Amino acid sequence: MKNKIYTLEQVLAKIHDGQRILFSDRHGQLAADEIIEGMLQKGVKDITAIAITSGQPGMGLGRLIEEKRVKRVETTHIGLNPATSQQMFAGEIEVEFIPQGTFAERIRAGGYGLGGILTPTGVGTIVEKGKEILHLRGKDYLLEMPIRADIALLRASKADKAGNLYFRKTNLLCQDYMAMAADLVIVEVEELVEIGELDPEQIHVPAPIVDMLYIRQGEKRPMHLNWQRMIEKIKSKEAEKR
Amino acid sequence: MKNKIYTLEQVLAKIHDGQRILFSDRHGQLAADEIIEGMLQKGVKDITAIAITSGQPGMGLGRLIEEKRVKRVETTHIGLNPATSQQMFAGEIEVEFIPQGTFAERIRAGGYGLGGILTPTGVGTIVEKGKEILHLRGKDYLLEMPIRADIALLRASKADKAGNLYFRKTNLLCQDYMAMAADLVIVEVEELVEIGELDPEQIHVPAPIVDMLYIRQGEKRPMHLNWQRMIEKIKSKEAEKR
Amino acid sequence: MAYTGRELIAARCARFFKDGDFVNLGIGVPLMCTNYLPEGVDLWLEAEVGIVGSGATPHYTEWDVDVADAGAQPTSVIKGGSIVPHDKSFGFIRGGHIDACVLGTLQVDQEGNIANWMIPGKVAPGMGGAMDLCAGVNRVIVATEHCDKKGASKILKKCTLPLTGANCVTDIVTERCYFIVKEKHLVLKELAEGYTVDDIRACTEAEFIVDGEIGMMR
Amino acid sequence: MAYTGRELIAARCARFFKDGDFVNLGIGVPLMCTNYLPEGVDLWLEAEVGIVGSGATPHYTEWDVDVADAGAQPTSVIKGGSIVPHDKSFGFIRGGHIDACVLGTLQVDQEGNIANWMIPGKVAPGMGGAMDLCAGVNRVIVATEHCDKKGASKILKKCTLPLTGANCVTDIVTERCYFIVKEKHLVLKELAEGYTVDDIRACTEAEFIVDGEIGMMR
Repeated sequence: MKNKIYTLEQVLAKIHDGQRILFSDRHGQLAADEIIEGMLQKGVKDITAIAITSGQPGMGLGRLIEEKRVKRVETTHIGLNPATSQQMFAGEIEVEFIPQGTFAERIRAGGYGLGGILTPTGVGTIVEKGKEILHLRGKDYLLEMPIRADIALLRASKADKAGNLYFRKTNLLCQDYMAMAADLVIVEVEELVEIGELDPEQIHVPAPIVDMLYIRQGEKRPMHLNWQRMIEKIKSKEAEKR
Repeated sequence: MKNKIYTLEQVLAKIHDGQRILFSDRHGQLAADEIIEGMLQKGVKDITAIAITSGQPGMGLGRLIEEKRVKRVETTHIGLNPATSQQMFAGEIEVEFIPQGTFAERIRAGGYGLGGILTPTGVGTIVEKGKEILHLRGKDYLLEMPIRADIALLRASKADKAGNLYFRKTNLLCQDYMAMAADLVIVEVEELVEIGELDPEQIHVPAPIVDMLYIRQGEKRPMHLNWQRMIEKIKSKEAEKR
Repeated sequence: MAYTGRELIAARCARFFKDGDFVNLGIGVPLMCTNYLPEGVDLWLEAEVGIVGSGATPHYTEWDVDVADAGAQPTSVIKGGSIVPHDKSFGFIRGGHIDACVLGTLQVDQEGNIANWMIPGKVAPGMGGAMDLCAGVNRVIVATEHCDKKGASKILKKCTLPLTGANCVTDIVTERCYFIVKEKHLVLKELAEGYTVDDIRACTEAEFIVDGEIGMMR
Repeated sequence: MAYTGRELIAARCARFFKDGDFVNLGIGVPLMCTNYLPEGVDLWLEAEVGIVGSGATPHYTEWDVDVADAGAQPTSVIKGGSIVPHDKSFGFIRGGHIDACVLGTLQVDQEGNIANWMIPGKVAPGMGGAMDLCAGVNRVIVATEHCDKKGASKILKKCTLPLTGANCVTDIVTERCYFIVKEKHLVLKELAEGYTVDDIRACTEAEFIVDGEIGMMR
């Protein structure tokens, strides 16, 4: 059977300046953090990042944006990462805002071989600018185009050695459809298991879709940085009360 | 909490002549058999059946077709039910053949509020007849319209009392997206469990989407009729050998 | 006890719901609705990350790093809740499966337009899932303070900010009154204690009519 | 041992695959390919009901009523296999994730058209998933007997039956030879033992060229 487990160096050898990359990142959480750290070290730049949000300070995609490695973001929300707004208003980064349901459908369409989808979302707003509007059965719909990328950079809760992926609870988010929409699927894995350990019904992304597994070297499931900060605040408040 | 468990009579009171009904049926398997039996008894007719295939003799949707209760079928395959072909060639039943991937996307679009989808499937074949063709990025796509129904008539492996549904292994098939595309979702349930017994990650159709649960009175998971016939054949062959 | 201010808004909105409704509540006042639900009314709260049946924020010792809400905050799933794929959670929204949503806003107008996602050149966090809610949910309830911090009406003849949704708002609830949107005009349905129709005219840029009895907001 | 007939077709098709390929094999000769895979080549077989990694048909005492294939026959899932939603299984197909499919046919032509789903007025079972395979899979291999039961060529200048897919076939494997489809014409690449180019011309309606060495089919 094909080996799919690679070192950080082998993974980084596939990531280049100017690529379009789908990030699993949700406000800096769920990101392939060790690979992103590697990208920073390697000096990868001029990335087009496609992600549901643009990270948080010091977290996930946010780090690449803070270091100005990203030239364009296709996203639904940048509110938690001030660096994105600053660079956007300064004309240093291009931002395409996409309604979140449309974001999901466009990437899914890209991965599922659809030529586009018709959605009512955004009709009558600036989102419709430059898009074809079809009037069908008494209602207006925007024709939205598929999104694809060179790489999908994901973060799985578990993977087996064949490459089957499982994402625990809300870690699934966009990762199942992102895996379908990239030429190369690279996954940072929290826990590697033997083939057969994942229930066939539990697998979100089947092995043949996955190209490269990189096993996290650091803590498997660390507390999110922003939650650590919240916990410190709560504790200090509790201490004041006493 | 809302009660969602109903008797066969209460369920049948919602099913009327001339309705559009999504059937979970796959070649007669996975059907809401006891409710279908009830429909036959009640005399429901002029149904438009939407199903991946049109049943088998004596099985599932096949029974409604054999009894001429169906005026139109929207499906991908009728090959295992001779009654459908016979009625089609005799002009007694209308059949719309839909490529299977398009079948899935059209029903999903109906349930997910999309106005339509663009697919390469069927371009250059008779499937494109009467449909708009869009030429995008160097490729032709058919504009395919959403499918919706009055009722989705499903068959779940398990349901909890709130209405959450779980479909075991290949019983899922079309049932998750069919549940989204009907005004009324009626489910024949093999096994009823308490709220909290289903793993949140295991639920295929969440409770608020489901309207009526009917608990099977007969055997929960009977051997399929066509498999019973196969087993008899195998056994008699084995007997011959001895 | 008579509610006032934000409490009154949340309490009034809570009365729109019936048992078993599938709803999406924005952060802030909208989410406060759950504190004022009538006896016997349980809701299914949708979180766009894929949770059906969002629960309360647990104590920090019980946070699960794999259970976060759309704002990347710790959350929980109620007993009987489920976690579905992200594209399906927007299928619920766009497909009309959500009975109602409650949104805060910057501006809302008498045509049912709502603008709550950006101020050009100043603030542009992105629309997240708000445009889908506006486009797909049958009942879009705006829960907002009647005026902005400078005292200007947030309920306008015509929104001046970029829209989040066009002709989609069905109900507007403020701490002063409750309007419904009826074919491009507002109808005043209820007044908060201490307010008269003239008071509302004085603080509302939008035009509205009175049609039938005016109730007491509670 | 030299293969002949259907065995030869299946064995030749099996040699197209490399380890780890994700493939869809039609029933009959296509599915026979799995018996002829070279050492070290394991495939992921897709069944459109949502199985990734279809296995062998179990003994009847081990049939699981909840594990059926697209034809409603008992089947199994290999170790490491998975069961995905139905719409995703067609996402694999239409989205170009399947490396190759092997299809039987009624007719195939020199333009890469294939017709295998109906004979007007006679047989019309429906296209099932075949049109999606033709539209979405990069390599569409037709595995067919060279001639029909009456001895007429199944490899035509132009299909006369309703098409399943247009300009999609990449390879044609019969018990007599192997063609590739190259911009609307056929190129003869291999001959089965005992056949000459003239033999093939005599039993083939389609036009084909010879371009380079002709190999021995095995």
